[in-house]
Amino acid sequence: MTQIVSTNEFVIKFANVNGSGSASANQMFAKGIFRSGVPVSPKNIFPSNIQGLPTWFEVRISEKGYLGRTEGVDIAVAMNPQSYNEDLREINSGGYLIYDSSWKRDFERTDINIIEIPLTKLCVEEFSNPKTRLLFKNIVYVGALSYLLGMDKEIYETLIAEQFKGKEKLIAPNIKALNIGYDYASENLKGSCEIKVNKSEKTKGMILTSGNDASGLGCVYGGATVCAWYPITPSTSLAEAFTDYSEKLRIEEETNKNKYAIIQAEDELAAIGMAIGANWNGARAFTATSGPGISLMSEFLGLAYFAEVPLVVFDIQRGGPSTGMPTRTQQSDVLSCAYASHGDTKHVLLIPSNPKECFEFAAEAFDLADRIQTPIIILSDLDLGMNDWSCPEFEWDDSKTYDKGKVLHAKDLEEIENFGRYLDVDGDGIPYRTYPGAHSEKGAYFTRGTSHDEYARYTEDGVVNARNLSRLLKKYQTASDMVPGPIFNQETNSSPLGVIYFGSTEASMQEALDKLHEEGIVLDAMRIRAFPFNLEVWEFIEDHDLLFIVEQNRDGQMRTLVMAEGGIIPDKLVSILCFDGQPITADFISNKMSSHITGSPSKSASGGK
Amino acid sequence: MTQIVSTNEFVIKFANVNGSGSASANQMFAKGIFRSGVPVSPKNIFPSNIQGLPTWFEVRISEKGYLGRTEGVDIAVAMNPQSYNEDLREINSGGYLIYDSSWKRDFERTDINIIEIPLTKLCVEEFSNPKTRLLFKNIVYVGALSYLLGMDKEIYETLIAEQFKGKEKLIAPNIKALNIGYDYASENLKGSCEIKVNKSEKTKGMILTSGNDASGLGCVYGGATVCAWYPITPSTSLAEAFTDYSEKLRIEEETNKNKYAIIQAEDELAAIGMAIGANWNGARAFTATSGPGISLMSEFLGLAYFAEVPLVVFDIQRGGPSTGMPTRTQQSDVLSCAYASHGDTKHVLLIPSNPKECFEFAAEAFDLADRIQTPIIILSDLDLGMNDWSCPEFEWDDSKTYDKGKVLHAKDLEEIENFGRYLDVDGDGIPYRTYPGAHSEKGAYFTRGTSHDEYARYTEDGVVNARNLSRLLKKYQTASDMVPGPIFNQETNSSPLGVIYFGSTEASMQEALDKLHEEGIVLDAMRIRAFPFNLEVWEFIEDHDLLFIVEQNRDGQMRTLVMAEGGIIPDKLVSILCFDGQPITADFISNKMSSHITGSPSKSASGGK
Amino acid sequence: MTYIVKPKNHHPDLERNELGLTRRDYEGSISSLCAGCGHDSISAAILEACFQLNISAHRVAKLSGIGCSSKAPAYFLNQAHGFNSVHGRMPSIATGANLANHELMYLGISGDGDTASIGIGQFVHAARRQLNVVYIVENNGTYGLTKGQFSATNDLESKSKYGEDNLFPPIDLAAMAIQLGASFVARSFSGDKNQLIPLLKASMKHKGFSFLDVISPCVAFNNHSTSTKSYDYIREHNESVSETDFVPLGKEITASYDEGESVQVPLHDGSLISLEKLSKDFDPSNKSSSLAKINKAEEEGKVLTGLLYINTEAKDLKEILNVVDKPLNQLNEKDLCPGTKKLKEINKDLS
Amino acid sequence: MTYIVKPKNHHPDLERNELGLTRRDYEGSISSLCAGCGHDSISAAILEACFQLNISAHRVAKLSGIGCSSKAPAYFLNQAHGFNSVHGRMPSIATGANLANHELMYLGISGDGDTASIGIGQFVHAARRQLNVVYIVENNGTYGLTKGQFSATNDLESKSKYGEDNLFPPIDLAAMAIQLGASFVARSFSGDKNQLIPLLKASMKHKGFSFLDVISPCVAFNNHSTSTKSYDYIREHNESVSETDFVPLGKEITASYDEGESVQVPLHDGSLISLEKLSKDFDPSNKSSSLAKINKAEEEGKVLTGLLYINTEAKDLKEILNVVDKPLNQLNEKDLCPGTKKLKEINKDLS
Ligand SMILES: Cc1ncc(C[n+]2csc(CCOP(=O)(O)OP(=O)(O)O)c2C)c(N)n1
Ligand SMILES: Cc1ncc(C[n+]2csc(CCOP(=O)(O)OP(=O)(O)O)c2C)c(N)n1
Ligand code: SF4
Ligand code: SF4
Ligand SMILES: [Mg+2]
Ligand SMILES: [Mg+2]
Repeated sequence: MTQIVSTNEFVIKFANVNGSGSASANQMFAKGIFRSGVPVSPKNIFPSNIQGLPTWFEVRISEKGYLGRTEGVDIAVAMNPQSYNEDLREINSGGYLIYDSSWKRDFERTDINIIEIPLTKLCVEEFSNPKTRLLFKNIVYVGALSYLLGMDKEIYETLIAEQFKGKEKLIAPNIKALNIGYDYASENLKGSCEIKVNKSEKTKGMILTSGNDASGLGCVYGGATVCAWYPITPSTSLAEAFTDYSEKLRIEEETNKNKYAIIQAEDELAAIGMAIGANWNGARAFTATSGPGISLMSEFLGLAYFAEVPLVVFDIQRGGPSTGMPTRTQQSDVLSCAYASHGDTKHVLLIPSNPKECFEFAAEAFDLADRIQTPIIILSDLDLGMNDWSCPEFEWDDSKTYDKGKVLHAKDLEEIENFGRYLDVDGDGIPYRTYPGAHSEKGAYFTRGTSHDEYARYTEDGVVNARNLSRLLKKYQTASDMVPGPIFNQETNSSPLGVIYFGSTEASMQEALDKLHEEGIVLDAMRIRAFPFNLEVWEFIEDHDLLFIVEQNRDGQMRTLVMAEGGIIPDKLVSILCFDGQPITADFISNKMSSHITGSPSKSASGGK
Repeated sequence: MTQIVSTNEFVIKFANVNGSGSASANQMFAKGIFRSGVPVSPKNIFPSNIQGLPTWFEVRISEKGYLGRTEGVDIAVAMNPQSYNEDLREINSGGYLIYDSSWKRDFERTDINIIEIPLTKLCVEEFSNPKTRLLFKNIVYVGALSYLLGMDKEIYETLIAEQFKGKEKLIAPNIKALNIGYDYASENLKGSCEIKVNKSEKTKGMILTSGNDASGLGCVYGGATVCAWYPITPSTSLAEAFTDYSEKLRIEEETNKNKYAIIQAEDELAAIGMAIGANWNGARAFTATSGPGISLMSEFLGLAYFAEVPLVVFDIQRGGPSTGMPTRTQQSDVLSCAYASHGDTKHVLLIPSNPKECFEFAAEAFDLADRIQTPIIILSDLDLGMNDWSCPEFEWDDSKTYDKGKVLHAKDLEEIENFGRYLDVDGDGIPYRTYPGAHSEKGAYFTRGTSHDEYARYTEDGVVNARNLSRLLKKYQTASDMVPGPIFNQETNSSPLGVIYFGSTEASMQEALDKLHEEGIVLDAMRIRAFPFNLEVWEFIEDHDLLFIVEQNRDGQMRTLVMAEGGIIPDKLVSILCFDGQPITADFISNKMSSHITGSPSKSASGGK
Repeated sequence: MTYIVKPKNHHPDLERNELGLTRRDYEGSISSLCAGCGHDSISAAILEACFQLNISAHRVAKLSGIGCSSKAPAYFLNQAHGFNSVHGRMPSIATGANLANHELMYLGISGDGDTASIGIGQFVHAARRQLNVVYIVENNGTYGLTKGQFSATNDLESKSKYGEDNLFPPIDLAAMAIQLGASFVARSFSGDKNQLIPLLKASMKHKGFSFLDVISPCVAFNNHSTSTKSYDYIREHNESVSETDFVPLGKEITASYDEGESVQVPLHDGSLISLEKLSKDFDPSNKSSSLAKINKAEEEGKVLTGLLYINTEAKDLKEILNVVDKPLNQLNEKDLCPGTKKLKEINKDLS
Repeated sequence: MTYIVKPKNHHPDLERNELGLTRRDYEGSISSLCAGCGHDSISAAILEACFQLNISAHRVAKLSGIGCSSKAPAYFLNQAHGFNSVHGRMPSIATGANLANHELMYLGISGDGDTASIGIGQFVHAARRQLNVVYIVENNGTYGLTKGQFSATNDLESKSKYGEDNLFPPIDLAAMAIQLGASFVARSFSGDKNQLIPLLKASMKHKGFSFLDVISPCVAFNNHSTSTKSYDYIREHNESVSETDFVPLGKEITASYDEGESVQVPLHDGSLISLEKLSKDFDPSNKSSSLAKINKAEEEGKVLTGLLYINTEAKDLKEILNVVDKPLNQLNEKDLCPGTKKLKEINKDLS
């Protein structure tokens, strides 16, 4: 029997039953690898269900830093008889299957290595309470894995101690469970696994966290004080992270009161309305949602655009359309966010690619919203938002002050003859605003979604309104200089071919480029980080003869944006589209590009695999 | 003093106070011209207010059939001192100003002819009730005009008799008012107006009606039985027309019961939900709304798209974004309708250009919705929807039967082994459906917005879902062959230059083309009537070197659609954009095109005038 | 619309309140509502209440949805910021605004269409959350701005201007507010300044969700079948032309009657509305008895007015959420940003 | 989830009703809800009621929004069409469906999140319009499917699985429905089949808006602070790991008690809920007294169950709208299209 032999480069996939407490254990497993110094990317593939359906947890371990999803599994920890067949199929030849051999069984494949651990039996012997037993089974296999992979068991003991800090009586039984697994493996499974984790230094300066946690923290750092939200997967954990971090970091010491207000609204329409009301009143406020929420929020997005109220909205994209695949990932709200709402509207999008950027863009978004006086939509997705990513540590500059944009306070108003809320005083399309209550005689105005003149007065004069609409376009132009520019994978361009990508696709892109490089294909790559596109984006496109646009949606939505906004020749832009709800893989990208370049006639390499 | 001399070609504009009953009188005036055999296009320019604000009623009279709006007024009937200055400015040199000289005043312009009629005084003398007096003042000036324009007064007497049929006691005082005006003018104003209406035959075979009335009637003919709506200008009158026509045409004789159900819903979300529920259950149902409603309906539009429920939605566009200019016209919901809802969605749009098409497309939409099993959005606008247009008579073929699409009834089900709601049996992407209650053992399925397989079963298998999404694209492709094709202004193309237009812009297009022709510029013109675009559209674009796209919005939304869907080289497509809320004029179009062709460097001739 | 001449509220212009301000200082832009619209009377009453309470106009925020009623905030307190938002969503705007700065007074103005139909969800939840707002529904039983469709508060038996029957029973917003736990619930009539102004003042002083259902006749579209002769002609005239675009100039309808009394007030079209004022000895602190009284009056075809329910103990939203006293919109990076040191700790926790 | 083995409802499989059908013929797909979820008990009760009433499953349409509760319709009556629509919007789907074909029976299944928050507006208006639907809220006080946030029906003092306090008072949907004029309003408990099945049968027979508020414990997230020891360990364990992803396997909670009686039912986590069944002599035809009784029980911390209100006289929506008796979806061009002749007349009118 061949055995896959590998150190610090492999994929392990846990197959569990939803609601059995496995995600925590699996996450701890991944964290242990990270603590060993090896970058990991754990991905929780869960059903839209609470208990009983199959759920998977896929962990890619890569010292090289290739952290995108990849097809094929090296080690399968198959804890769910429901999905045995499926799980078995995915294992690479020479790979390993670990299962609960309390109930022994035969597996059809002969090209893989079966590792048997009688998990239930081990637990029955050691834990009397049948309810807790289920929970510990998960820790037992973590213990066994730590032996099989040649890891330092202490790392997990430390992790358990950290996790149950404050609830110390839970530590001992968990460590016991860990040891049961470890000991069983060391006694029975010596030499049965040739995949190893060796200590490394690659995670130095790195953290393991999710995009949503990072965004929630970014909102705290960015000075958000009001969060109004409505639960929806996969955005819920963002509001929860903001709540948790606020509870830790934002309590007024003297009074024990909150320097923030969080409301679980009655729906998405109310959530965004609250965020708009608060921003209008000078606080920094946001909401977080996913696709269905964006649809419901579109009327209010148009109001905020037209009345020029700052606003931050997180759209953690999931599989659409409609309720779609609520627990799967996609990048399919690009168009509906960019042009949200009826009438001529354009919104500012920020598109982070990793938790560090989630943190930074979240904080930055509030400055941008205040400066541009418009909604800023942060487009993340389920993969980035809910999964833990290995990424560089968060950074902050303590000298940074919040830029609240063009706000006139009482003093400023004293000096102004003629305040006009929508006057383009500076020629950049961005007017000045005042907060309610600022001054007893000056600066009050009427905010409205109806057509208005420079002084915020209602008008039905179409020419005046058209002037205002044109100023909004100018403002949008100004915005393109303020938003984060693109990131290039190369220092200087060296190919007539380019590839454009964005968001969570980053995880697979470098690997794809390297693969192509091995085939002798060199491409320049640009990661778009914001809409409206700035000059660098257009220059990159200008500089290349043919560009791929890699997107995790069906309709090539970013390509549409690029074409529509830039007047780009469509033939120049070739779509690479993945929309099966799984994070896109390097193989998928490189195969599609390579076959296009080396002669496939299809212009659009779409498909859900 | 020069006097404009013209017969059957002029513009008359009434300036009134809102809520004074003038619109009815002005409409009657226009109808009188129509009855004289001369095509008219009356446009009601009303404020978003019920009483007291200025309101205008502009009537273009054109035997040539140029019925688009045009700048400049030949006769101003200035009944509102609030707007005297504005009204005065617009009069063409040599034109006429008619005003209520009960209160005499001087007007600054010396190049126009002032016609004085002491309307209030005349009314005070004849009508004792001060409340009704206000109403009759309007009829009095209609009477005076009929003399001044040399019209047959009897036409108006007939119109009054028709209008007050069933309320005969109202006829006499109205006719009295008419005569007061007529007689005063004949006695005092002989020869003071050189603009005349001569009887003609040009309105033979024509009707004078609004797009919304026609659409409402189209829904009756198309077999709609359920209408759920929420009031919003300018769509309200569509639901009202459906109500009125249904009350007249759809009562079951024996029982006096309604063969229809109309619900004023609590909001737009409920309205579209009801329409979806009814269509799902096999009735033909629709809703009518405007921009803000479309925004609110986007979540449900995505559901109907993805669950493949037939649905007809009218979007009578008004000035956006947000609440915008609720009583002004625009074509600015093109993108938000075409791509409504999060995720990858594409909707079918029908775009009528005149009331006859409104009637036909409304009826046709229900067949299309049932055949394609998807939402059909009919994009009209305020100008087309609420104003009366001179257009060809409605036609209907009594042999026409409703095409309910691929529906399996009890009998069909008996013969089917394996019903799969989303199976692509015919290879056109369109599956078969069943109505609830059809069969006791077969055909039941679960409709849902979550990902599903061919048998409507919930699935979280991304590949299965991607297959379904791809089938939806195929279905969309099929749809492009079913929707109405474009209309060409020429029999064969004869120019390298083309112009693309749609919707209510038709009214001004032929006039613009003729003007350009006079300048020696020949263009081929194509009117788009539906999205997805069919082959003829692409061929026309292919066949021309440069194409203008004329749109009544700021962002060139149709141009974006054409580019995104067809891969058209952007440089080929030049936007002509009018977004000041007034219907686009022939002058605007021809000037922009001509200056682009003869050398202006600007690629996009945008502007709100 | 009261064009050019703004009706003076029959008070000597020069009287000054404790802030040294005259009533003029509380005025807004010229109203564009129909002459005689009840909404204008309510605006006048709000102006008067603010004047009497010595409120600084700029410390008020006026919030509304869409409708004739929702335009009204433009016609009083020019020195106050206003936000005419989208249809039915004023409560959420008010919630966010209040959380950002609880020190202003929030006046939410809505219509019966705006609140009872499209906005009923936000109304329910703002009441439940005890949002500190004075929430006024200018209730005319119709959709004024969109020309006279029935609203969900319209009486079952009434007819529209177009002669159609209203088929559905009215929603009693006051009863709903009480059932939902709003801590101040009152009903009044736009033309009864003697009752309305004191109720407005009380609501402005009350902390928590203060709801006022103010019956406010619509000149243009509230046209019951029982109309008196005088209007018949115009109505008939209007019904038989294609555009029902005539709005007779109306006068403000007033009513003045004592506590415990009933009165029948003729509306613009001559129809009657029966108002019954709660008697002095009514105890408005018991939910069930308030509800019973409201429902009983309704069964009798009467509209009960007065302070229907009050609970002075309730915490408001800001207190419930335990928010700091300094308005959130005044906190800066020093107050809010945890800084590098904390971030390093967080990095450590995550590694 | 009850994987593989579907619990048999403790009845002999072979009993047949008047249609000759067994209970099996009324089953649905295998439930994917948590083992012991109250919603599954309600599904079983619905199945039983349909069986007993000899209802043809295919003449039922099952409509729902989004949530665990809204998934439930997939787990009974496989022969009935179902429509799992979008969150909070089932009532509008039901309205349209009903208008298209009033001959089917409409079962609307919703959750407390689905109805009391995002869907409250549609609930209010469906009730007001007397839509002929059996509207069941499977009320667990939480957002099950999104993992345990509070719903608007949750008790004021309760805590979430994550230890947070619920800060806002509950909305009593039954009281609201009564106030809004719903013609059948009842409350029950998922585990009390003796009460629930008869109430379901009555509601299915009732014409008009029939509302059932069914308390339905959530195994996974309904975790009160008063929990008994036995669950402590798991809860603590769960709270201290990053993913609260453990759901203990629960058993169906049942309760059986007589009319006029009170009973305390322990929930999955050991906390108690106090149910009080209306006595036999309660007269459910008076709105005010029903409301008073509900509110009084609530003040006492009790949940009143039984038939709370009924009005057998009310017309339903189809009758109110005077719609023909033949279902609209069965009318064809002959019934509906006025034809060329009429069109010519119309053309004449317009020229
Ligand atoms: C989303 C949306 N739907 C519909 C409308 C159209 N609309 C404007 S005002 C109004 C009704 C207003 O009624 P009400 O709140 O009672 O105010 P009133 O005019 O009677 O004072 C409607 C439906 C809108 N502006 N926005
Ligand atoms: C528009 C929209 N917002 C949010 C969600 C996410 N969501 C799914 S179920 C649910 C709550 C369900 O709660 P409830 O109705 O009480 O059902 P339960 O699961 O408790 O039975 C939410 C918020 C969604 N699907 N759609
Ligand atoms: S239409 Fe009615 S509500 Fe609107 S301003 Fe006129 S009277 Fe007032
Ligand atoms: S989470 Fe709660 S409501 Fe959902 S299935 Fe589990 S027990 Fe039932
Ligand atoms: Mg109203
Ligand atoms: Mg629930």
